[in-house]
Amino acid sequence: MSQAERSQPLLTPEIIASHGLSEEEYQKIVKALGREPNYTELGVFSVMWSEHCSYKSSKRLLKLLPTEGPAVLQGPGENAGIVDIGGGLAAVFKIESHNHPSFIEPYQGAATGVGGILRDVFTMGARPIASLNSLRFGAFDHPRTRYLLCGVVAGIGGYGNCVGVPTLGGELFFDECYNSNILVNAFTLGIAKKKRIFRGRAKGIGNPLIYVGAKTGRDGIHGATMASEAFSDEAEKRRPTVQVGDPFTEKLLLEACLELMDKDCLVGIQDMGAAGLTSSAAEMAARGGTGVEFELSLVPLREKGMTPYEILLSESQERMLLVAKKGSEEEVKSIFNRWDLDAVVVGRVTRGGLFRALFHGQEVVRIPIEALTSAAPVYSRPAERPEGHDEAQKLDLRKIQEPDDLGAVLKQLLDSPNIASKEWVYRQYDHFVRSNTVVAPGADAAVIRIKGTDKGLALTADGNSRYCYLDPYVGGVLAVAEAARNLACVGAHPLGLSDCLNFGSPEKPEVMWQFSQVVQGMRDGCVGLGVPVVSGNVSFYNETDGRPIHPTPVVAMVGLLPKVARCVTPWFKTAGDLVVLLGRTREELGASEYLRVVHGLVKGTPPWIDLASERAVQQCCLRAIERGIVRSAHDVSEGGLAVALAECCIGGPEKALGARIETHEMMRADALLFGESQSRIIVSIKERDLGRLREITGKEGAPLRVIGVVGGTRLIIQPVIQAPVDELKSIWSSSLERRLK
Amino acid sequence: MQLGLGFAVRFKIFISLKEGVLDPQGKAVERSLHSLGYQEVQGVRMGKYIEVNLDLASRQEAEARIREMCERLLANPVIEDYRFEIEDEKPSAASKNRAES
Amino acid sequence: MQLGLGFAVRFKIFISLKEGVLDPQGKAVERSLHSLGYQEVQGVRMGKYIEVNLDLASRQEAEARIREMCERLLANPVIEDYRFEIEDEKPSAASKNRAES
Amino acid sequence: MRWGVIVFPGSCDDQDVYDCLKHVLGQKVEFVWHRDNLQADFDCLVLPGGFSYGDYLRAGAVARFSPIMRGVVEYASRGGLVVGICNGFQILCEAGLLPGVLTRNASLQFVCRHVYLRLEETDTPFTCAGKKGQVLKLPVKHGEGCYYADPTTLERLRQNRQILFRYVDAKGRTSAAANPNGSLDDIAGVCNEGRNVFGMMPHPEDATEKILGSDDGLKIFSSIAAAGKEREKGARVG
Ligand SMILES: Nc1ncnc2c1ncn2[C@@H]1O[C@H](COP(=O)(O)OP(=O)(O)O)[C@@H](O)[C@H]1O
Ligand SMILES: [Mg+2]
Repeated sequence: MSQAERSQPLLTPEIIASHGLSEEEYQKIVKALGREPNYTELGVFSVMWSEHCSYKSSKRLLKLLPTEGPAVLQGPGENAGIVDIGGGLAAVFKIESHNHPSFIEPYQGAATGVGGILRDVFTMGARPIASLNSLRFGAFDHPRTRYLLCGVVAGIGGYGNCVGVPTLGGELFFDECYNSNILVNAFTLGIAKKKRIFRGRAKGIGNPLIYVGAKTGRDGIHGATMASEAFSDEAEKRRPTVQVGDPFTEKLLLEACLELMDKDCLVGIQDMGAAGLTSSAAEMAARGGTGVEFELSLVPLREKGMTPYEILLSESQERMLLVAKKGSEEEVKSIFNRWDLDAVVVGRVTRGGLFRALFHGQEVVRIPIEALTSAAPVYSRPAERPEGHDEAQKLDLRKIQEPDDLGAVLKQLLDSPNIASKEWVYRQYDHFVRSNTVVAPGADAAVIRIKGTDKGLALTADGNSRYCYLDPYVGGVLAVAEAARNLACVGAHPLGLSDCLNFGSPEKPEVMWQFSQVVQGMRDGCVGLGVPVVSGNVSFYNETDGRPIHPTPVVAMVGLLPKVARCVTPWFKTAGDLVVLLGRTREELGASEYLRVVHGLVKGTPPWIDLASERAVQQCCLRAIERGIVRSAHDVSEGGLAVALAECCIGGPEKALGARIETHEMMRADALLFGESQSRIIVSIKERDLGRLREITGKEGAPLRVIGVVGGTRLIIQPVIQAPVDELKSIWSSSLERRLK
Repeated sequence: MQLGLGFAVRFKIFISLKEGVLDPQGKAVERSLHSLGYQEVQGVRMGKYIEVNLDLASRQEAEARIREMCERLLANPVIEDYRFEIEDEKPSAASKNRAES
Repeated sequence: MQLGLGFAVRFKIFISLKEGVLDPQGKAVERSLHSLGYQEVQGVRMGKYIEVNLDLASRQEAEARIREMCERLLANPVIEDYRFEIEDEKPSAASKNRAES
Repeated sequence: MRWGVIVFPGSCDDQDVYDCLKHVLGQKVEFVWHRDNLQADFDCLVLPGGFSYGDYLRAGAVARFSPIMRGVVEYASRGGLVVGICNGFQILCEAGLLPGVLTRNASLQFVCRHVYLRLEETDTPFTCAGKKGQVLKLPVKHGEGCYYADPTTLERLRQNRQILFRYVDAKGRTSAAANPNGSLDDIAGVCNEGRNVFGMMPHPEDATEKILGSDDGLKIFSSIAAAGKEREKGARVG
């Protein structure tokens, strides 16, 4: 028996099931091949047809999202999306989840998540210049939360800092629905020359396939969970389920790839992410309309005795697959060797659309590319509104007693980890490297300049899963609206977004219902605000103790500032400035942080939104910033008006500034202060600019109300709150650290 | 410092990465040793070395406690193995001298 | 893997902070151990543990080389001490099995 | 004046230094590859921040053996100006060109934030354009920036006035809160006895334009440029 045959055990129903394939799917494979697959082929199908690679449960619904717009150069379907930012430059970006690995080993899981998204971006010819991270953890007092939080944050910093890409913002939210299933979504943006964009395409029959980067080990092979007879216990033990990140190698890979991209030898390139060599080769061949052929014994290995199955399915990090022009092999190698990296020809592009892998000359895999990609199963899974939903949405405000001391409530909210300053997190991330950072983390959106131009880019990540749980459609709309609003607050016009959709099991009808509602909401939000989706990622099977997490779409949006020097930050600047509220406050308390923190309730419906009003408010803010009359701008989000005002006073890097506010809305004081009505922005302006601001709001049709004046050492909201800003600041800024001591 | 209960020793604990787990640190050190001319070096693996003083009633108890500490805190069972040794066995006083606080 | 020259062994190297040099990591670990209920632990010091395979003509030569590596690269003499041990002494073949590449 | 910015594998702030020298200060600047030999005619060499060789063993420990470092040592011994920023500082200490060592931050966490520095000495090429006691605002971003030297060395540093920067608050006073990493004696930057080699943990190159939140970093680069000019003049005369 040859070495290749020895590693091909016979398939049993158990082996098939343990590969996550249904009987029906297996029959489909047999049909596509015209024969039974061998063990290695089964492995290849199982990863390519997995939810993660094939999007089989989400594909149909994702088609609803608008993906076109004037700035879009590349929509979904490539390694990352691309938008035009003018001047011959393009912004390349994507968000991706790394939830399960981060739960198993928080540091390495989060670190390798960052590594993966960086590769998705530089594989397209872009130099990464900014990252974001969106994090969800269980209840703060859950025994594992602290360990997971510390590990994840250290891992994100450990990787991103070492590669030299600044991490400029993100989200951090705690809710018990994430107790055993945290979410770690990582986003990266890079800048490329429009003319030098690379895609994952295997073209040119006979062109070499070149493997570059780290050696292949047994990391992350799906089979780790599999109780197959194929491997002795010993072999199983040698397969770690956790991948360890090597940011130094990533940095070398990044520099070497960018150097290579400046030359004229590259045809296509793709990182080896999930499903490793298999999916990168198959996807490149599918896009190129070609086939691929490998000699697996040429793949650089870290460990002895690896089987073809393991080599094809390994998810070792920091590796890329290139298609180079025939004859340029030596040039490619010399560039990679200069950076101390392996570059090995492991195969070539072929005619005929076959995925062929040889091992020491013997064929071990022979599958039509089509069968792996376009012919992968697609499902319309049943969707059903969950039974208890009406009950959850019911909220009788009359039964909720208004607290006596609203000042104490404000302090309680500022102390809530969901609202408190996230400085403990972003202090661990390098946010200066590359010397572009104009607005560092802590504002509504981060702003970087584009060197060599007057322009800037703004970045934000948003998504409130409590809203989505209580009304997934509205939650989807609000995620898009809030992201766009955060961009408006710094003065940026949205160009496009990347979304990460984190949900429970798609095999549960109520999860599919949530998913379809969220996607429809996001679609309407995107259409209403004119923002296309250019890339994204779906993560299903996020369940905690058998119960799905709250539906959690994360929207990472990128905007352009024509003049970066005009950008605005959220905090008050000078005593005497007027405080103005754009937008309207309604008596809405459903789904609010206030209800949860003060009354222990997750109930009601999320705040109402009307996209025309939302758009009007955002336009006003943008216009006013363009005219240079806005001294500060901050949107009202979790915690409502009172929290937003407090953040304007205390959120800045300099000394806190007070304000004196008077509002005369006819409604419950708690709703007025802590309700989360949407489409509201607090701006501060010089008194003499009020007329000009009114002109703008009048034209755009947005409500404007002067609510107070900046100054003093206290935040006074007449007649119910009077608090020294220093005290508010100390509560808000020390909350996380105090809890983590 | 606690009162001596009889069995006071210094433990040495070694934490190393499980076989098969990528060890970027070890790899980097190995490469650097090679470039410094130590070609004869192979298979470099980096780990942690922890010394602790323990003061308990018996050796069995001390070992059991150390094992527990390793599993709960000192080693990350997902990617690391641990091992420990007793430095020496002297009466409490000796160990007290070596302790820091 | 290099050709065996006769004396092939695995060395274990321990790098620890010099006495008197602050060890915030050791302190932090000690604090966590205390808060987990291991009050009996004192004087925690954190160091590095490095394993390497060496293949040289003699034990003396191997030791001399290891000492050099420690002094030149592996330890920083301003703050660190080092120590090493031979894991076991077997013919080259044994050590080859253990090597990774 | 001709500047060289050394690129080690894993350098991250090399481009930042290059950009500010070239575009903000209009200097002549080139990258120098770690594996190359050093050409003699640079007026100042910068070892930038980053994670050379991943900093996997100790920060700077591996980079100091890069081929270029032989040239750097020799260049420094001839009186050439050498600046190490962050990782560059760590490398210079490991290489023995500067006294002491940079260890893990007392917080055990990476720290990224703006800090204030007090300029302690002005009779060096790196600080000559500043005023004694002047406070600069610069970012730090490092995990191993806690400066340590044994008591004798520390005493010598003080006596020779080799401590060029200390961490302070906005008003120029030292305090535990103002020290981001637990450095001994609040040390943020030191020079050698010959006053031609200098290392600091904060990043002047990321604070060279108002739009980045501070342009105080220019003080250091323009000091060096001024000193370089003086030297050129001196060389011409002498
Ligand atoms: N995980 C994180 N990483 C980096 N920055 C974060 C993270 N979480 C929150 N931040 C930053 O903290 C600030 C406040 O976050 P958030 O309350 O979510 O803002 P908003 O409500 O405006 O979206 C933002 O600047 C954000 O980028
Ligand atoms: Mg906001």
